[in-house]
Amino acid sequence: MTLTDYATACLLILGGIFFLAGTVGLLRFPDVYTRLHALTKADNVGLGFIMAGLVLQAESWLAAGKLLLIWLLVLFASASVSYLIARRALNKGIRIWM
Amino acid sequence: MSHAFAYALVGAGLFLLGLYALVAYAHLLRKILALNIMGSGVFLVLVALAKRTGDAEPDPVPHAMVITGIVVAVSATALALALMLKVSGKTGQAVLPGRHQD
Amino acid sequence: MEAILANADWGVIVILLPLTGGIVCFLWPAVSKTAGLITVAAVVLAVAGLGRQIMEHGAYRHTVGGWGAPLGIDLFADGLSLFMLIMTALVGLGISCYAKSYFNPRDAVWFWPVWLFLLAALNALFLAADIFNLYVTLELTGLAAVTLTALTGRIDALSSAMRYLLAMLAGSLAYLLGVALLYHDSGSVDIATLAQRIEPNATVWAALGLMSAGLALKTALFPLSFWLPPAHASAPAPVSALLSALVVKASFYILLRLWLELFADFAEGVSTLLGLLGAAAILWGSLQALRQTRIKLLVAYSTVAQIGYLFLVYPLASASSGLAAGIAAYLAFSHALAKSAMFLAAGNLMRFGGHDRIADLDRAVQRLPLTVSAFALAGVSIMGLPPSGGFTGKWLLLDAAMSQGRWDLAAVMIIGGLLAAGYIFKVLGYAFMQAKEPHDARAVPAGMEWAALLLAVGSILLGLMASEIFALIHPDLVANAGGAVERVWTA
Amino acid sequence: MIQALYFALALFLLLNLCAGLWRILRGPTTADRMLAAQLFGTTVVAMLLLLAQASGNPVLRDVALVFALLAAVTAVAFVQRAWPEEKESEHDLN
Amino acid sequence: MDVIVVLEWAFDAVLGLGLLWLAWRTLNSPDLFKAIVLFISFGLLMALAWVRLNAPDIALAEAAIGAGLTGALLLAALARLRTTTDNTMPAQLPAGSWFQRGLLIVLLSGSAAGLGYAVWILPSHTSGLSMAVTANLDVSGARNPVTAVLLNFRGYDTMLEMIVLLLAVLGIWSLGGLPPRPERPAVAVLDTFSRFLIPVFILAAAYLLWVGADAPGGAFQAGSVLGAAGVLLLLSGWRPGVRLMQWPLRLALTIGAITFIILGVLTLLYEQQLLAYPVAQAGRMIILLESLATVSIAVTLAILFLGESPDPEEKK
Repeated sequence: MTLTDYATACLLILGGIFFLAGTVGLLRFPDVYTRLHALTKADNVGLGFIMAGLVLQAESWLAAGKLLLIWLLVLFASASVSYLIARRALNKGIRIWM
Repeated sequence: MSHAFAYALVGAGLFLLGLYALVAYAHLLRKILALNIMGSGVFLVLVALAKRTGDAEPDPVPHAMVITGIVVAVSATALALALMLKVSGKTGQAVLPGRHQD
Repeated sequence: MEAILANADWGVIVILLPLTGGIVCFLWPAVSKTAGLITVAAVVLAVAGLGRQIMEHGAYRHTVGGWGAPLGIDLFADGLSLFMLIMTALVGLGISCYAKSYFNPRDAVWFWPVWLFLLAALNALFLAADIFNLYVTLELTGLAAVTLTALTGRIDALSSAMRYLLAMLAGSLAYLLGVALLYHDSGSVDIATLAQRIEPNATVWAALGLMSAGLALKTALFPLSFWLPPAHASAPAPVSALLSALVVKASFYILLRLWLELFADFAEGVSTLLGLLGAAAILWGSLQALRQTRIKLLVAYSTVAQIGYLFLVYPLASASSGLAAGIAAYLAFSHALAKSAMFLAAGNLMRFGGHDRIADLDRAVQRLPLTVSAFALAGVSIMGLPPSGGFTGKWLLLDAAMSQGRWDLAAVMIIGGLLAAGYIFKVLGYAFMQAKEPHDARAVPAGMEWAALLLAVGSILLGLMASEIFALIHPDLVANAGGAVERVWTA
Repeated sequence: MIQALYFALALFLLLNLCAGLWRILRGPTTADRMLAAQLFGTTVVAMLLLLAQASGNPVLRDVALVFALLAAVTAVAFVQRAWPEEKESEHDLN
Repeated sequence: MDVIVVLEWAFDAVLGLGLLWLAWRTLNSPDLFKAIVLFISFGLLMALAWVRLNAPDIALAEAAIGAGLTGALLLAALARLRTTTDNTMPAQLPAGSWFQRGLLIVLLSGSAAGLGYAVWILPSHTSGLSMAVTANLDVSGARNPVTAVLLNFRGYDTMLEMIVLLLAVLGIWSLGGLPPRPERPAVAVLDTFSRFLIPVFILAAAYLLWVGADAPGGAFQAGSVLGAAGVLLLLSGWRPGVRLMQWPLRLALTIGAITFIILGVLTLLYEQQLLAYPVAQAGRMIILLESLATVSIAVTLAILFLGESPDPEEKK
């Protein structure tokens, strides 16, 4: 278990924790908007940590680049989709939890 | 090796689950979902049993069959959905008329 | 020129021609009617060419892609498939001539490409020697048939097309699961290779059960025939003729082919069950037909009954499966000719009276002599009166039943014939009488009447020329249990 | 050892996904159900990358790429097409 | 390391049970929208199952079609369904009496036992046709065995599949006008989102098509990804110009099938066998077939999502 393996292990576990946080947030939060927040948190940071861990293990620059591209795509997609859902939810009258 | 048999049994289970729902429920959208699940079950059986080649590469022939099967299934689903919309457009209900009398 | 014609690869041409025709009709809607007719005529000639080759050199085998049986796909045509190809071509030609003047321009644009793809699918199905390829052609036939059924856009057509599509997809998936089990049991999907490697174990029994159930559902065998009458009755007349005469026979042909080459020697239980269901279909279908008040529903239930006759072949085939296949093919051909003539005649009567209620046909005999005589001639063949093709087929079946001492099946056949006479004469009776409120007659194009009459005369001629036709489906030409055929000629 | 961690994490994410299913079942508003489906898309991308590393098969990264691309299409279809017109029923506003 | 074996077994167990449980919940959940979302999640788990069964080609196809298209199709259909049906009929109404359903359950569990036993007694180690495929792989013109089987060994099946796709489009167009679609004003973010993402889709599809000869990928996967791009375009309000909708669209729909037929006729004339590619040009022919098939599949899947016939004259 070299140094990079340890680093990868830590990053992966951190990513896992954030995914757990996202799911717990999804289950526990009271209304759509807060769940949206929890969900994007899981996407961006959780996946980001897992990506960082795997980039260390990647066998070539091409693979590392592909991992980064995947992460950017997920970031871009989840940001736009959360905005769209929130906007539609708001003008459909789902009240914000006070 | 028995991974293959586990997934094959899951596939057979999906096929029978879908068959039950296809016959038991009246709503057309549910029947279409049931057909999709039956299709996934059959494809799972095909591919799972192709993995009985030990650690060598699995048998590519069922894989080719399943790829064409997936594309055919989605086009049949699209036709079924269009037909369902026409039926519900004309009769006001997404259910096969006369299904309940007989 | 003669040499090129002699050894041209007719089997492949019979499939590619309607495919190209269908694509041309789709790309060029304006020219679809003429292109459709030319293609169907060309297919008839191609089938004739294939027929001549098979008669001279024996069974036809074409290895697609040059890879050979287990890896690649083979096209194979013996006497049985040639017989079915001739049936499809001739009945298809008659129906195409009828459809030329039946459809309004907006429906014709969709009818012709889909009908040509259906013709290509049927030809590919009768030539296929690979069970997964049979699944693909079944799917193609089913989708085309459903599209044609829903062509009129009326409520009953749409809902029966929906029920037909669901039944068709479920049947195909059951068949595909059977293919999966057979492939994973013996490592090949080619029928000839399977025939050598199969030995009766639980997997093959499960596959046999699944495939028979799926194909019985698609052939509308009695308990699974809930979808056929509404679909065949509500479709436009030429389409219901196509469905009853050809599409239903396709899945029957596959079941016969599989039973003939793979499951014949260890499937006694299944054959008695199929025979039982066939007998029940004859009785139930004929009784239902008697109760109908609309011609098209009556003729559709008559299809359910006549399919029962086809399934009687299984229990009686213990003597020699080659002969049994010949009888089944002959019965299928005579039913195809007679039933398509009936549906076309029913279409004429609907065009003439604006409805197809049997009670008020209103002197149809005086005003539509050709159509009613076509219906009558077709009725003769359905009832099985000499000299029609139906009579010869049923007589051979009756003879086989009596020689094997199956008095129960013989009795069912005779009762079926009487009931058939019942519902045919019911329609003909009303055709002579005057309806309660007489209505003016709308003109029926001559081409449509002559198409119906020619098909009906064909079913009678089939009976008269029985001996030459049987030379085609001679036992030594039909692939028997071992998958071997005495005279094989590899293209 | 690191191989075991990949599989352990993949299993953990799969259990995460199953837990998220509960939100689909209970989710009062249709938006909640769609959210859960969106989270599953990302979780599957993460699992695919872990399995790619665990089984040493780089092709799974292409699968993850396609998933990342397509996760949004279903959600957009939901937003643009499938959101029912009528006001969300009363129990949605908890 | 037996830890890995245990973890793999745990993963497969959770995945298998998850699939069965999701399928059961999808089929009898009272609310149809919940059923569709559960079905979309079922598609995601199926993609994982394909990955576990070492079938990356199918995982790609399932990802592109399951995540991209089937979900969007079902959601669009549900939206249109709501505009036509008065939801008096509860979606949960089973057909037939409880006795019939009880009989059905008994029958199905019996056949489940039979089917399970039939699968269980299959030989545990067999290679099926993989030996024959690897033996002929270098002659087939493609190094990826699945592409070789799809385009060369069983190319005839694929030709008929292209016709099946064409028939589905013909079926939908012949049905004529579908009930009106709830049209939403396009959102600014959605425009920038799709405008940025479409080039990435096209790039990914080109990559999948090119890599298909040697690694998992190929016509069906690339076509599905492009089809999903088309769906995204249609969702963000883009409609093809009317002039484009006449014969150019029909040509695009049939280009795949036409190439198959032309190649079939050529090989029939020169090699005496249908679709028997000469070894030298086999690779080039497969690439040609794949790229044109990708175009047809993509346009077909997008048109399937669009629904009604784009031709201006409407059916009754």
